[in-house]
Amino acid sequence: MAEHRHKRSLSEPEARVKALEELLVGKGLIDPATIDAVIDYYENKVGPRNGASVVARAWVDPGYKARLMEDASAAIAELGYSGAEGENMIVVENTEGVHNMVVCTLCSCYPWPVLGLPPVWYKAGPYRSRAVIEPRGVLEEFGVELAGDVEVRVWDSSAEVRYLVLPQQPAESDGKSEDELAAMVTRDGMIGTALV
Amino acid sequence: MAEHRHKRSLSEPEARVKALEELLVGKGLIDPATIDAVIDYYENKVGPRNGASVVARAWVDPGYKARLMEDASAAIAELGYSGAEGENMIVVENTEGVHNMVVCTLCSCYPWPVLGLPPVWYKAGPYRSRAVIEPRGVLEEFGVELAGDVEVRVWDSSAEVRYLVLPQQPAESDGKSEDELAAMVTRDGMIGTALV
Amino acid sequence: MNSIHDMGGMHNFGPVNPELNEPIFHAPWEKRAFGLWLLCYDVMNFSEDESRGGVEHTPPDEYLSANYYERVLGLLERIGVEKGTLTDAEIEAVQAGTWKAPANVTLSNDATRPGEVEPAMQEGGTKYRPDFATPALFSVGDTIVTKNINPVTHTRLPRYARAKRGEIVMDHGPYVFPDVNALCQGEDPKRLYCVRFEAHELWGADTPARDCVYLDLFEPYLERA
Amino acid sequence: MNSIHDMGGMHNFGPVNPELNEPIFHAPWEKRAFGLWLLCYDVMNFSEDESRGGVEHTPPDEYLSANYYERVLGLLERIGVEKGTLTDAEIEAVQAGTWKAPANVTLSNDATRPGEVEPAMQEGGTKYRPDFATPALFSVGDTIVTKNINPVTHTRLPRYARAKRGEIVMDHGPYVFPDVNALCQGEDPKRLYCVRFEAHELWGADTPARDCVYLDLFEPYLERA
Repeated sequence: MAEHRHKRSLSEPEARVKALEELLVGKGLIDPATIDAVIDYYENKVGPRNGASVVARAWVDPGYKARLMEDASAAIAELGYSGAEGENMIVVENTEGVHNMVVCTLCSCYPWPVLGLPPVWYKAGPYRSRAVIEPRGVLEEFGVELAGDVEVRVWDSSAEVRYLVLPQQPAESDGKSEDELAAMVTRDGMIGTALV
Repeated sequence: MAEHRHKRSLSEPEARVKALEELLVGKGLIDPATIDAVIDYYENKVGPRNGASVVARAWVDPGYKARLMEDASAAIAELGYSGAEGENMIVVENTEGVHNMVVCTLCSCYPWPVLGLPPVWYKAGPYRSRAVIEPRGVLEEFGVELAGDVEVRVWDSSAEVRYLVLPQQPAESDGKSEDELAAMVTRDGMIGTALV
Repeated sequence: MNSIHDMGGMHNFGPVNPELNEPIFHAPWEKRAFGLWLLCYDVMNFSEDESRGGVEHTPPDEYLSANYYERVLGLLERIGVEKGTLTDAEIEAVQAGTWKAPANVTLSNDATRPGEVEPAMQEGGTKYRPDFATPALFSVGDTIVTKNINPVTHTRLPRYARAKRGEIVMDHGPYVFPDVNALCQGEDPKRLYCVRFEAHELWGADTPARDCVYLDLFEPYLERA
Repeated sequence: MNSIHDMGGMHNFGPVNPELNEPIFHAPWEKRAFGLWLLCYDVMNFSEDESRGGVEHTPPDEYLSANYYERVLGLLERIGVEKGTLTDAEIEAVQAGTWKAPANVTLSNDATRPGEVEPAMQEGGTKYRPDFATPALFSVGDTIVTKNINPVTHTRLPRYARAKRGEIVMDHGPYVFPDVNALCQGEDPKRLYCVRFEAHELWGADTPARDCVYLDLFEPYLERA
């Protein structure tokens, strides 16, 4: 667009973020060590392993699964996961006849306490634009081919309630331990762009 | 978007256009003097003065105006204007109660034989996005304030039929010659973003 | 195709900012791109509908960051390769300065000569096809509803006017149908109507009651209300 | 706001291209931007709804050319000035290397300490407001039609789901209403429903009959069908 709107000339993001931090620290508003702590929390303490342990527990413990489907936030908190960007959770279960898939078309809402921060593709145009209008095409790109009689449910996630997909337990996993099951569960399986 | 799609690395447009011309001329497909002739035609032989003479004629000659409203393409051809991107014309008339304004939201269709090539703003996002949803806001930016009881008709122009606005003749122009009237008519008046 | 070219009704693009005393072209390369474009319709053998469909394929980020003539350049590079007039290798070679024009080439007999430009432009090429007149499904005054279609290919039914009620105000007769012609599947002429939509139908109850939008829409886009 | 952030149903963005072994952050500056963002909610005193509304104001060309954390940076620069935490002059000065921090500044007592991060993140901040329960206008199983609204301000009713019929499948109870809260006009809690839309209602008859989209929508977006 040949627009001539007044806007701040954008220097490189490195310089801009450094400038912002220098200002806010220099004014005594932010402790840089607290920035480190935020980064550490989301790099090292939350991530899809949290969600995987929820899924594995649901697979091995029918009582837990019932509580998870009834009140996901409380059942997830039982395992110690809770908080920002996942205060109000709902779990949707894949079955023989139903495949669930989560997107946020308007921004990139995602259940941080159980999945950590979303991958770049979840936040980018291709996935956000296409998941609601051609979910099967997107799933094919992820290697997921569903029979025509499977109902695809796309959850265009809002900010208020966050969705986690409970994948179907693979038949060949019978008899594995909860830890072994958790290791089989992928992040994409809990977004709904993989089967497990 | 952090996309990693394969696409041609875009050198500067000057280099790209030079490369394209070199290839097509080198293959004997295009005569560079013909490119000059195309540019000359649209820089010097068509433009809003054509449309202005149509408007002025309609103001002074009721018979011409009647033909223009009935079959604009034929009436415009009477004055010698015709051809590419204006083969099928319709003229819409502003009145006390109706203001017309032309846009092409999908690309930038425009009546070349009577107005020449469109200005950058006609082809750019702000006008194309806003003209249909907030025409009065756009008109205000052009300095046109309409009474609330005036009906604003926005013509989202297709490729097939091109629209020209016939502005109301200003009251103070009575008695002027056809040439003087034509000199009063602006390009924006014939797009509908000015009153005359 | 629901790409970024379908801008009607979007917000946040900022003010229109018309340029005072705007030149027809803003750089010499824009002139060359424009001239090449008009001549390439014949040289590369594509239609205006293919041209529009091709520009719509510009990736959205590039569409917004490029100016009009940059989008045209991208179109000519893509369509030139698709049509076999050029190859990617040739484009890369000439941009790298290593392309050698074939020896002893003379100007093709088919190439437009300078003196042919003005008559050709004044002649134009209407897309009106009166011989294909079929009985009109709709009449002036009819209320119609536009279909909710979302083709991945070229269409002239913008998103904001889908599944909306309007009134037929003109019957333009049969025209080349861009949705099919852009795919090189023939002209397939269809009747074109001018349809009036009230602003409150398009944008909701908050919009001025007296405002409206007119759109020329092809018969296959429409259903009886 | 109908800006480019409202991407649902657009074409032409290309393949999803997931990255193998994707790192959580792709550059050190992304980490700093992320950490600053979370802390600035308190420091600059804005809500998540304001944050989302603010990112939506990114000009469309910039929205598409920037990555996620660049958009966050743009938000913090704009909202920091709007809220009075920073000035444009300060940002320019510090970027030019000419800004001098005020002497004798010590860390504010209000500033979050490193040890407070983990408890705060685990606590979070729900937008559920059970005390604001009003009688529900709709019940599970009801058919509704979404309104055709086109506000220039923040809304969570995407364009593709306007003026469409759906079925209420869950009643989540009252939540902070983003359309009002993003404007700093209070929380104004409204009942939030999960609505199921059949794909053929959203995209037309050509789409697979068994597919559907679920959206959480606030009561003011809905009307009885």
